[in-house]
Amino acid sequence: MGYTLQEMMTIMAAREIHNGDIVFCGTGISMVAAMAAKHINAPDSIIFFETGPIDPRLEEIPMAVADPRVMYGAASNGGLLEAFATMQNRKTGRRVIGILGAAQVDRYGNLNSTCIGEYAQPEIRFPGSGGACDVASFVPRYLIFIQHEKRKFPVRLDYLTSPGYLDGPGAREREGLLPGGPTAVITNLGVMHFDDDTKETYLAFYYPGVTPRDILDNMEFSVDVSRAAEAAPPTEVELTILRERVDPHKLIL
Amino acid sequence: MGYTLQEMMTIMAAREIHNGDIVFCGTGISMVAAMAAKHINAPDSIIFFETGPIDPRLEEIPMAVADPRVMYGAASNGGLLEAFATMQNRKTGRRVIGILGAAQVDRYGNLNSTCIGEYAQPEIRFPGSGGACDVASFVPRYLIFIQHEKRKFPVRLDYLTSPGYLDGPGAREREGLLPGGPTAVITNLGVMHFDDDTKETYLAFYYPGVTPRDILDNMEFSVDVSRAAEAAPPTEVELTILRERVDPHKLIL
Amino acid sequence: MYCIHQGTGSMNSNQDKVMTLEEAIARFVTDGCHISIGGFTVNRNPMAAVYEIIRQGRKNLHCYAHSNGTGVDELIGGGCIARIEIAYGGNGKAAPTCIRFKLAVQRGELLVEDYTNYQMALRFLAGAMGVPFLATLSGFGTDIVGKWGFSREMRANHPELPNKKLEIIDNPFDSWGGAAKVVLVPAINPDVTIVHVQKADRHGTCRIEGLNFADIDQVKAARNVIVTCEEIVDTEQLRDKPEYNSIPFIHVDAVVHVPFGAYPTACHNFYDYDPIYLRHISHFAKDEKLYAEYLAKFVHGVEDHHGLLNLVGKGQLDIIAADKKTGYAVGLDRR
Amino acid sequence: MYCIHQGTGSMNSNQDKVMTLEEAIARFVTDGCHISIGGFTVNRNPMAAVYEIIRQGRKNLHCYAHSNGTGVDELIGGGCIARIEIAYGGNGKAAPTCIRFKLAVQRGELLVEDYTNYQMALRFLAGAMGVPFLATLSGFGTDIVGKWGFSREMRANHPELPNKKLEIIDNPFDSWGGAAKVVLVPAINPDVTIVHVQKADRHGTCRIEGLNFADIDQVKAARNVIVTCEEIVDTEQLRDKPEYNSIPFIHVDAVVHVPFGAYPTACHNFYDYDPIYLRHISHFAKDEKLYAEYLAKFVHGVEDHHGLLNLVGKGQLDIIAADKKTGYAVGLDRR
Repeated sequence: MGYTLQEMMTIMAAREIHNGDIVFCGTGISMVAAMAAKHINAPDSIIFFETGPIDPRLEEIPMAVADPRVMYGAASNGGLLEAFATMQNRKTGRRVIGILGAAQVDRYGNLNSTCIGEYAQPEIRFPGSGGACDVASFVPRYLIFIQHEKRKFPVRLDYLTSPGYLDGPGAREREGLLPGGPTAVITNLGVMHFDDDTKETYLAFYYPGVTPRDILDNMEFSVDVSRAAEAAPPTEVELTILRERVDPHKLIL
Repeated sequence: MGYTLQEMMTIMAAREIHNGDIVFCGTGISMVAAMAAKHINAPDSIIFFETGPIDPRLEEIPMAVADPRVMYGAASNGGLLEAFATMQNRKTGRRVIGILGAAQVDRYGNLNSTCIGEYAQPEIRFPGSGGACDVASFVPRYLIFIQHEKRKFPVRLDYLTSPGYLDGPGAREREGLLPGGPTAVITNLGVMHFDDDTKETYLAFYYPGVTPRDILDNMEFSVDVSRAAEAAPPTEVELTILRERVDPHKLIL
Repeated sequence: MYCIHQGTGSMNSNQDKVMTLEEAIARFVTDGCHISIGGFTVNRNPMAAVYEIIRQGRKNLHCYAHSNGTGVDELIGGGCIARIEIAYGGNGKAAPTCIRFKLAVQRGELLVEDYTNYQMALRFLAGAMGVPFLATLSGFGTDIVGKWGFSREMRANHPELPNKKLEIIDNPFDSWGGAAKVVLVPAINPDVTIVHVQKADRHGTCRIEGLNFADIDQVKAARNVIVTCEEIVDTEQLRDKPEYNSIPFIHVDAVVHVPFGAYPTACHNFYDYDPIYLRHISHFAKDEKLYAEYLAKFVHGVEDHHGLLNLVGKGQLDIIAADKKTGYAVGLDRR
Repeated sequence: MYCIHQGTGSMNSNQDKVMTLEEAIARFVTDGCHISIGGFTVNRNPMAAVYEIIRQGRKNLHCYAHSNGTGVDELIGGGCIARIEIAYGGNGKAAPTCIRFKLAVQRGELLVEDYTNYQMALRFLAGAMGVPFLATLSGFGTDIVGKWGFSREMRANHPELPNKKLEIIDNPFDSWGGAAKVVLVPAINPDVTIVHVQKADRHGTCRIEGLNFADIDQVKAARNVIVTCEEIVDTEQLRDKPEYNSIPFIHVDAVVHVPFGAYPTACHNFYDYDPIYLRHISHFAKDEKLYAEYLAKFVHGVEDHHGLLNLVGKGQLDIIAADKKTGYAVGLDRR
């Protein structure tokens, strides 16, 4: 069964979600990944959005976190305050896995979704943090979704919007952040994890048909590829659920 | 038409409430006064309670601020946070008049509702602040209801639970309190106001049949009685409304 | 001492958390643990749970209360509470000052730390939000700031307590917001919070009718949560209007079905408070011997809450039944 | 510059606050004033009010936004906004970065101060509560803390702005709550907040259906409040279930009846967002000339919101009508 790199990327993220996780979702592909996990490998995971709904039914795929489709059949519909308090809260927050996108990611998993160039009058302005900085600050683990392109993996971010491991081991604690940080950078070419000691990204998986070289060629900084293995391709079951139940109208994938 | 001193006291308080005021109410006689004002002289006043309801219908007199009778027909039913934020809020709070009771009041209108004797193991323990300290801290004007007895008007409070004018002019501002303070001490014998310059109580009204001497005899500290006048007795209309519409079953009065 | 029983798998949307009250109390309320209960004076106190705690003989509890009148006073009377942080120990007409609270404090049997109602509500909110403190403008100039029930020394020896009762700081934003200073009050995260609600599903999603008091934050601030409810309803019924639900299931560890679970306090739309029974408690509470008899007969002398309701009798419960329109017992004799 | 029109007598429970949108905007939204609007990206933005503000030619507004996508981007495109404090300038599929926002920032035509969504929500909450700041644990280690859009000098010259973007302080309660430090964010008190709700009564009590986003605190923080609504309903209807009401009338100054007042964004239980019209805006927004034509025809070229709806056509409005059960247009083509 053939598949696209976007589909592969989505399935790789879904596989990182465990049963019982509370999944914080943004718009687009992260929503598809969370919904795929719930349908495939983590039926008891709970999806929630920064806009406030907890465990909505999601009979149609929402196109934004404020889509009315996130409101239907939820356990509760609050607002932003309730959503972020759920993450900052020590009981519920410790069970949350976030999925974040960004315009840039550095070797420590720090994210830029604000701007390229000078902050005051940038060359390119992006939407800004939204809830991303909050999620990255509060929850014990989060996934980063990003397309593998050189300019998206810079040596130095133009603006640090959301904290990864900052400048390395111990930095989060020093700055005052709760324990946590990114656990994987999932791209259209492979998956990077973070070294326990250095907190730097290393290549964990490359997708079938992609080489570690292809990946390094698409980054400004280089990463350790010695631990890399080829990822298992999506199974037929995974693809079928993704295509038929999660995003049947190809709204996102 | 005859009347009791409790009725007189209630009507004196009701007369202090203006149309359009938002009235913060405690239990007991303060609730009767607020309801009387709404029925008599301030039909557009809005009653609310620290438990959260705004403008409830109050078809029966509540016996506590958590009585289910405060919930019926309100504009909104929140909780404690909403109630106190309404007072601390600069738009709505500035329109609030509070009505507070206490075990002791001093010459500056400071209140004790916590204890007599040593704090750690008091001779007499009272309920404590509840929302009284919050009200006294947040709102621009409040009334104090208290029975005229010597021990209730001490030179020095055993515990300062709720701030009046503290130790005199400028003290509220120095401590960090919002502009405001008590405007009247209403007892079963008369009404005291606060001098604009000294912030000390002075006798403004004594009730028909009561002399300023009677009042001084029932206080530990003395107050200026030179400005005192006899209060107008409750009118027939006031008494009829109080007895027939506000507290027909004599639950409180 | 910390007593943490982190609810296992309380996050699963399909986990059935229904259990007996006996089991829930045995599991989540242990000697010395830090507890808070929902409700306010004569309304929606989790009384069935309170009486079960007394029956199970819990001791040395550290209690966080705003104005949870009836429930807290019975816990004190039942000998369960050693320390209390509280805003108001009064209970309406039945007890202008809660009687067992008053006696315990006057005898030096109960260590008290006083706050205001708003401060206690903010402390629960801070715990629910996961921040160490919140700010308010109340307390300035009062003995609530200056007199501490728990000394600095005691606090230093008790890591489960904040190091300070509260703190006043200068406004770091100058006079922004019209305030030169603020009072900071520390977060509360009880080991267990118990609330009584009208409706819950088997997973713990709750709908509170009428005022919520501080229940929602008390729940969200807690490490473990027991919900007692008048009705267990279908999940679908609650999810039809998610915006009317007060608590999502992710915060809840135990769901217990206890009709009249707030009795003798009120439960909006179900029943009113029982003025006769509240007076009856007050009558016994004033005297040691009488109160011991009362506990023996009405708390220890019954198997469970149903046993108490049988003693009270159906006739009295019918009298306090809530009117459909107003939510309370219209015309109830409350003298 | 402060522009305060303290609502006169907005506290009266029987005051009729219903007025036309034209009047409400003319009265409460003045050049240079500080404004916030409700809703979130493609949902419940007060679009009728936004377009009326553009039509009335308001300039130099200072805007407070979390993620109020469509409405804020149109206000920017309409030339109304000079400064913005914002968490997110994106709008779902139609505009991953809001197009007019992006262009204005890149051209240096719009002064921006960036916060997070939670920080903005907390800032409105602080304003609603009447405290100068609230605390959070997000922002540490990021440029949100270090890079300020509004300099200290500018802030010193503008008393209507806090003296600092934010402030990090050591936790005065040691490590209580598991935090060594906290980020304090200053309160917002807009001159005017505009929200669109499903139901309001003539006095301003509102019931929001579905998510409330940050609307409630945006309203309570404001000096003046305009509510636009799908339906004006009887006061009795709302007071039947006070716990389901979102905003009591005491905070509201103007009530305006505007069916489809959130169009082209969604209004839960009434209509979905219009994917075609949102794409249509995005198409025009990318080019100066096209956008000028768009404004001329679809904003300035119509008398009022009803005029816009006429241009859109009943057929399209029928397509986005909400399904009764789910609250959105089931099966709507959203590609």
